[in-house]
Amino acid sequence: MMATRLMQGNEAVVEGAIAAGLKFYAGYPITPSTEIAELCAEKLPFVGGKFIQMEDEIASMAAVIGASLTGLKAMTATSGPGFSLKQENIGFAAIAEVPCVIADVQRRGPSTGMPTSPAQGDVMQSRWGTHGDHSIIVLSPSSVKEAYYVTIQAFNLSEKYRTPVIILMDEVIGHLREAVNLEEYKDIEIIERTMPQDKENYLPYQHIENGVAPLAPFGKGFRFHVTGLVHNEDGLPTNDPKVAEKLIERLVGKIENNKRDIVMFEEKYTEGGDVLIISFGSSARACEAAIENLKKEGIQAGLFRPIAIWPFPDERLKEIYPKFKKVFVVEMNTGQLYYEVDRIVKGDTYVGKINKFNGEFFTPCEIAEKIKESFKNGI
Amino acid sequence: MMATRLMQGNEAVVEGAIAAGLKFYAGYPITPSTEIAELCAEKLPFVGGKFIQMEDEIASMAAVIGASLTGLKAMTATSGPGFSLKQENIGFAAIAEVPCVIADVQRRGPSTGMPTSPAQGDVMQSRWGTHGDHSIIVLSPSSVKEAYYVTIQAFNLSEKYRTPVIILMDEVIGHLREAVNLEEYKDIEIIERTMPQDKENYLPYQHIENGVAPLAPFGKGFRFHVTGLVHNEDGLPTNDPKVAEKLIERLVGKIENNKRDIVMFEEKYTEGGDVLIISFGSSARACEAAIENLKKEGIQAGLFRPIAIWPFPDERLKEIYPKFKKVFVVEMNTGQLYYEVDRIVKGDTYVGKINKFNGEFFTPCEIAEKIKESFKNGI
Amino acid sequence: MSTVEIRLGGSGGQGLILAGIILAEAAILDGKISVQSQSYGPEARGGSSKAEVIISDGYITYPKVLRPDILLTLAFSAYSCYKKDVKENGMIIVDESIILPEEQSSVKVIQFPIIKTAQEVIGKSFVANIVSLGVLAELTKLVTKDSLEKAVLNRVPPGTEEINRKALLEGYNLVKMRGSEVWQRQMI
Amino acid sequence: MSTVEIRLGGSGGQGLILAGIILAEAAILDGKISVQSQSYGPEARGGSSKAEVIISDGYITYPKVLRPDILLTLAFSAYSCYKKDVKENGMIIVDESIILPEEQSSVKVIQFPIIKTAQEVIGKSFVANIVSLGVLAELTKLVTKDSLEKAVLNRVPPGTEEINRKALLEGYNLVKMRGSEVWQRQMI
Amino acid sequence: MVKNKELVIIEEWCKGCGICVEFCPVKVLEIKNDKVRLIDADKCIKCGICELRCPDFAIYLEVKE
Amino acid sequence: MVKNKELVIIEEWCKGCGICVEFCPVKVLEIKNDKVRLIDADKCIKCGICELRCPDFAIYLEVKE
Amino acid sequence: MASELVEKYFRKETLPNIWCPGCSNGTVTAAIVRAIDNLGLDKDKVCIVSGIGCSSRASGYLDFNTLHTTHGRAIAFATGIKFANPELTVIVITGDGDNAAIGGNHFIHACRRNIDLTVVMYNNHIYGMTGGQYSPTTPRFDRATTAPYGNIDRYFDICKLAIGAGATYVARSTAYHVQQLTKLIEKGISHKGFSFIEALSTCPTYYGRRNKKGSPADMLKWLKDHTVDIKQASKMTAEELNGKFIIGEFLNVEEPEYVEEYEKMIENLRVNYK
Amino acid sequence: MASELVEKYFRKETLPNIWCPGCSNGTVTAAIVRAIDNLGLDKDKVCIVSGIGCSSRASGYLDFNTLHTTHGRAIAFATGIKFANPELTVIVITGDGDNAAIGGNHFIHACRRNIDLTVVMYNNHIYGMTGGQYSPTTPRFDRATTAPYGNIDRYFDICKLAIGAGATYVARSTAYHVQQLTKLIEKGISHKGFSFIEALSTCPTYYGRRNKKGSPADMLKWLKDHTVDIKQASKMTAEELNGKFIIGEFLNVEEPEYVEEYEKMIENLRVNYK
Ligand SMILES: Cc1ncc(C[n+]2csc(CCOP(=O)(O)OP(=O)(O)O)c2C)c(N)n1
Ligand SMILES: Cc1ncc(C[n+]2csc(CCOP(=O)(O)OP(=O)(O)O)c2C)c(N)n1
Ligand code: SF4
Ligand code: SF4
Ligand code: SF4
Ligand code: SF4
Repeated sequence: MMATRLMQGNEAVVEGAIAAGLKFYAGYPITPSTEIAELCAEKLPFVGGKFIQMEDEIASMAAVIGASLTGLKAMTATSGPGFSLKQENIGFAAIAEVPCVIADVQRRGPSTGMPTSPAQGDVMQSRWGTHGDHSIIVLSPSSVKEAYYVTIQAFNLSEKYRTPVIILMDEVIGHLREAVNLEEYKDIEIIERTMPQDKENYLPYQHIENGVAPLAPFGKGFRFHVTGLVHNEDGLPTNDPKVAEKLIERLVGKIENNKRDIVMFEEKYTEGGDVLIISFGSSARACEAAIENLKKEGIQAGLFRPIAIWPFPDERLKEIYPKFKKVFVVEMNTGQLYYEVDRIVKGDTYVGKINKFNGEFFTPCEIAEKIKESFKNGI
Repeated sequence: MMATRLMQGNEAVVEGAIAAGLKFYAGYPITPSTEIAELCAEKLPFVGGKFIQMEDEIASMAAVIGASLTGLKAMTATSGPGFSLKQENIGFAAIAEVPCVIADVQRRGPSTGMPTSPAQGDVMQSRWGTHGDHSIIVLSPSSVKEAYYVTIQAFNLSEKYRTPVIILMDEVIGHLREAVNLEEYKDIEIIERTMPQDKENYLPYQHIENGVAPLAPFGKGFRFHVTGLVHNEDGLPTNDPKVAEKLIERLVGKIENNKRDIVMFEEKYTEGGDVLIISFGSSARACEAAIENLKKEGIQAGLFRPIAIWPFPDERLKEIYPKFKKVFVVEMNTGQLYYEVDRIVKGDTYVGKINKFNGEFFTPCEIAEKIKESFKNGI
Repeated sequence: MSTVEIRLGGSGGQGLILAGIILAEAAILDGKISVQSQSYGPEARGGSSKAEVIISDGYITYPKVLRPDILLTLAFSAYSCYKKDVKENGMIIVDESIILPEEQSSVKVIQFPIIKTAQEVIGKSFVANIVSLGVLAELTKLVTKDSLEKAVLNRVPPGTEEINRKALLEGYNLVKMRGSEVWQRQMI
Repeated sequence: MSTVEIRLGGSGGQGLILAGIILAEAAILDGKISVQSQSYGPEARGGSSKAEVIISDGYITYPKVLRPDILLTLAFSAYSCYKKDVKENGMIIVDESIILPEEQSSVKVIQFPIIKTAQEVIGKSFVANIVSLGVLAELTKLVTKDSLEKAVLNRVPPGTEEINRKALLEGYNLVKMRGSEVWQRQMI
Repeated sequence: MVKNKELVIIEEWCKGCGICVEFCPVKVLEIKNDKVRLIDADKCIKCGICELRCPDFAIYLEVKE
Repeated sequence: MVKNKELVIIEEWCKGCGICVEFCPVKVLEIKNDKVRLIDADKCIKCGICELRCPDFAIYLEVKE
Repeated sequence: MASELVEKYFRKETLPNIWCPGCSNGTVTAAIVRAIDNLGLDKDKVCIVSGIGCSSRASGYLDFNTLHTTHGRAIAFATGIKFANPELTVIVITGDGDNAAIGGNHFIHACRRNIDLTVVMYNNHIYGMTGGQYSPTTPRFDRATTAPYGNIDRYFDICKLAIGAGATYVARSTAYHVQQLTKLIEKGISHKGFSFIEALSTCPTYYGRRNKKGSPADMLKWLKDHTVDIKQASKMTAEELNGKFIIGEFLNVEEPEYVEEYEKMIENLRVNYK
Repeated sequence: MASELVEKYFRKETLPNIWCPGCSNGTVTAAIVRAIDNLGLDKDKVCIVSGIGCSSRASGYLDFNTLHTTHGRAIAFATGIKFANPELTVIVITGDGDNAAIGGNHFIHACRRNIDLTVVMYNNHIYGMTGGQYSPTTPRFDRATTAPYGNIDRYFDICKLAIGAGATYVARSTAYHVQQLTKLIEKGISHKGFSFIEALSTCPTYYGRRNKKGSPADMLKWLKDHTVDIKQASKMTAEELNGKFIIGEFLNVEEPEYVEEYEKMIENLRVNYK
């Protein structure tokens, strides 16, 4: 086999997942994520894993959580409509602190929308789609190679923080085939669940500041309770307001307070200039091309590309945006991550948005044009 | 019957809905919204309406949309877990532009959480819960009386803009009984769906700037197509990027561009002072009590209470916040509307948050204390 | 503006939530403002129950009872759970069947054989809630008897009007019988 | 850095997406960088299909083909739909079965009997995609024949190696037969 | 055999539902203050029906040492 | 009766699936350039099986005026 | 299909449809249209509701009140429509994935309620729209993109399920048996209460190709050769029936219909509470 | 229940449970525990999965690997567990609302797959947890908070549904017939494949009170008087059976089990693809 392979984005997710130790996939087909299921069906039997196609997305999410509780690394993949259906059980995984990975390969919505067309319209849903207070980790790759990397990190973060992690891809990356050399990642760290030691005093929801207790697999002699109700450290339900407060604080805090460990981003030409472009996923590549284009016109543009879009790398953004005259958020939606950027950017810096939501991918030209225009009008 | 009645918040929703012309309810029971279903089951037969208990929340939302397409005013009610399940079909109603009303009586989440305890944890979900780009109207009443009023407006806005409208209540208001005099509202305008005239040239999705075409009921000789796919003005699916762009722009625009018509808020003592409190739903009442408390301590506090929380009344907020030294967002969650306020408030004004998420209702005292403390520390 | 906060506590099935509603409705009939709320145990499967009423002559901003002026309890668990919340100069009405622990308190505690009256005098234990209302009204004059009776009759199932009216009267009587011994209070 | 954009267009079932993948893999075998993408008609139920390949010797930032240097089409609909996108000095390869409308264009258009060769010379119409690759490679030298053959053999179903190899050769031959008449271009 | 068994009531768990009272073949149980009570220990025939029927595990026969 | 019917093909709708060709009892249809074609109008017995079987409404018998 | 029928019942501007060459979705759709025509229903009073899938795209081509819903939920939407406006004839078009996988719960509850809907399930034994994953009705050991080594799931007999769930009209036919299919749909529509008609259909692209089922015409002939009419079937042994689909009417009984029951209840209230 | 069993199998610190006085949830739970004890299963290898509802709270009281999931989804979670770790004995505790209303789809698909789970459905004919709305198994004309004028929905016979969906072990008993119930659960657990045991139970609070069913003890006696054993039932006329629940074992057959089939497939691959 050649070291460098042509690989599709969806395939890279599967390869990354298997490299991270994926042993269980449950899913329900939906374009443009289906290849993830198909490749899992094909490959998992050969790595000691299991694949099951469930009756719907709700069941898929449930089966993934069940499997994870037995100690297997588990994932599912879907797209918009299925992602909406999974939300209730994603919330369950959040409060019950069950590690699992959900890939949402975005297509144009709302509703059935344009099932094979690219979009990045689930940015806010990935953060806020389930009811109630919670926090979540969402990673969004910009290339096939990064899809592989990000998938491994998704499993790592999921195990480390006992939380569902979402891979928010878009159709462009999901279906793109690129040359990838996996050798690069051969020494990447794989985080495994730690096994608790003390069966007698095991507290599966022990209060650990900004952290989590180890999670014992079902069937290994730790008999404990898992529930979506507010619960004590032993996992049993309670209505004690103090416990509730502590639990929810810990659930949110374990992610928000560990932002520095979790955030991932890439930046280019962020030493300063005329305009800072903030973009992610496939759109960021159109932006990169647009930046070259702008350079020719004498406009100095930088790129800030969050890879972990939630939690958002606000600290770093605060450091760099003051070096630019304007900020533009470029996304294939009507403006979503824009809200977060607009919130973080205080002071006089103008925050603009460049959006595309017609089912087509950005061209570098149209991005550059909009930015040029904004300078013409001297906003 | 006495003019003034003791009425429960959930009951007021039913009374308001019936006053607005509710003729169809489909639901699935869930605490703390259940009384809405129960009262609809009891009352609808007497006003020529129909009640059906469906097999789950997904089906309830579907049945409501179906019924609305036959020309009936239709609603459903639920709470967190059910609200998560309804999201996919709420998105369908959004793109297919089917008027309908969804009441979400919030309880403490995430997941099953604390099913009978109050919370306001679905603020962001109500805006962003379904996949893909869309806009939505969300109303949040602070009293039983207002629950009645807001429900009528929910139906009115829903018919006017052909969009799902969400009533975001919390358990405190849902279960509170208050003296209400409905006489006050007897002349309130009830908006009815307009019937299109021309059967031959009927375009159910005609492009109307910031508006909507009339919606013909099924069965009246207008044979048209309704789909969740991106569609032409005649309702038939298309992949034309130009049509997609126009459609999505119109879907979002009909709400965002009509903000002035939609926003509702209440303000008290907003002429200026030390601190502007922004709160909604039941929490706002604790804030009002806290303001009296603060006054005694020499702290001048004002209250800005959005009743329509989405679209958020940003224009008005921008006018008043500069008159205060600080802004505090007070909510029964870990901070959600806070994000929107923090985004809108630019410049040096400090935006703080006061949150409660232990399953208990705010006391005025604890709100006042936190504000006092912030002044002590001179933030 | 005068505002009175009342909490009724007992066990599920004693009908105290209905009593709270009736009390609030009586106040409305009197031209007052009132709000009523209740706790829903998540595990309210026949467990303990709590009803709260606020009666005022002006708008009630904060709708929940923080420190009751009056606590009425028909079960020991409710008594011991809520007694600490009662205002300094407040009052606690307790069913006679409850054996009160010896303790010092600035709060007036007064006992009546409410449940027994319902069971033995009326012959229906389920009217203990209405007897309670009678006691409360006679003792505090929070609501007029006229309004209270109307409110009771509006809410009870058809066919039970008579025994509920009787229950109310027996409640009044329990207080009257005690005569001057009882600490009376004009609440509003 | 030199970058070439190629678009292959035809109808579903002609195997042009596979051809795109093979082309991209051949480029990788040559040590180049390549990306491949395709359109998924939402209604791709046997409709038209489009595959795109970019071959470069450096990192490919923008992954989609905007203005192809080369367009190869096996169906009229694809030809008429995509021809306008081709770069000024680009090239269009069209199956001979397609009757081209008379029109002026700065773009070179060249026809080969690709489908007919597959059907009549090889006897299997499904190898038209591989014949196309042969034509493309011979004409443009975008990928080496070695790599292309390897890439083809890596991807085709076991048992069809021989006829695919033959298809490739026939593709080369179609170009060679035309000799100097053909506008040759060294792409990278 | 029957002799060395003893009827045990866990008062804390008993909800006073009256099921055991109703099913007791010798009617030796009653509800008092919302809890079950053995009226006459001697009349109890140790049949175990109360144990079988009690949904709350609040009454059972225990072997005496 | 059979005489006054005519076989009509809507070329634009025909997808060349070959179903009508296969089911035609007198084998009078063929696929040419991905579309169906009537080889010999005279041999057609106007049985209507092609109309019945065509999933795309692309072939049918029409009554001549 | 006769051009007058196409003219009358189809949105001609939407044709040709998106289905693959030889897909029998068109044939089953034609059977529905013929059934409607035979019954002489008023187009304005017919409502077609479909889910998501190749088959479910049929609603867009038909000139009635048409609703193309979300995946699996067509019956729930249709329940809302029928309950809200009983004068509409509501026909649901769905696929084996749409109805038997994600939509199973709405299906069994509509059976149970016996609400007056007619559900026609196009069973092509595969998820066509998403490119050939196995469905609950993919035969065991057949291949699909998510069953690359053969499907281990047990076959879901949806007629049996419908009966178990309480449907009052249950029948099966195929895209080959066009006349029978038309007749059964007609009877289903006429039936008061919940009717279920399974139409075995063919997906030459994804099911056929992968499982080497030959040409579209071959697949239709396969349907002919692998079906037995219920009358005949009763005379055959289990062995003889092995590998065959039974077609015909399985159940046709009268039971209280949901919407009528609700109306009766309201009538009762009017009498008793006035 | 014997104190040794309580000691051994319950999390005693969680008792008394939250159920109402006289609720038979405790009795059905005890039957499950006795069945497990009779079979001598290793507590560490037993996993109890439940949904949401009064009945579903049982999982919290039991000292096994326990999982209290979301409403209606217990079987889907359990499928993940069993498929991921076949050495666990997975028992699902669910209610008539949890399993037959919102959870219906997962139920029928587990039946169809014949995955080795044992599902015990506590059927109290009402939604208890939410305060007494009608469920799919509320008898017709009975009252519930959402059926104030009597329920018009047809009764959902979940055993019949299970059979229609392909379950391989199906049985019914009641909270009155404790020994029989225990035995049937025992057999269900032992059965390889999907087992369904319906346990008719009683909700004196919401179903009983509103429908004037008397005391908790009366309701248990009602179960005694309104059930007929399947053996006896076969000798009775439809008329005699009217208004009675048949109890006993309805189905007990061997069919390929899902997890084993998957393992067979993997084994095959190992042989053929190595
Ligand atoms: C919630 C949701 N999940 C998944 C999908 C993707 N999807 C579209 S159609 C389909 C299956 C269609 O199968 P079937 O109903 O058998 O119809 P066919 O295409 O075979 O006619 C799936 C899984 C979707 N659109 N929505
Ligand atoms: C998604 C969702 N919908 C609704 C509910 C509310 N809910 C909780 S339990 C329940 C019904 C329980 O009925 P059943 O399963 O029969 O159990 P029981 O309480 O009667 O034992 C409902 C509707 C919920 N928790 N989640
Ligand atoms: S059956 Fe159990 S809970 Fe009920 S009264 Fe007897 S001991 Fe108490
Ligand atoms: S059956 Fe129809 S679509 Fe197929 S070849 Fe014949 S006319 Fe064309
Ligand atoms: S994929 Fe299959 S079902 Fe879908 S249109 Fe093509 S042949 Fe028909
Ligand atoms: S409500 Fe009914 S089912 Fe729930 S615990 Fe009480 S008696 Fe049992």
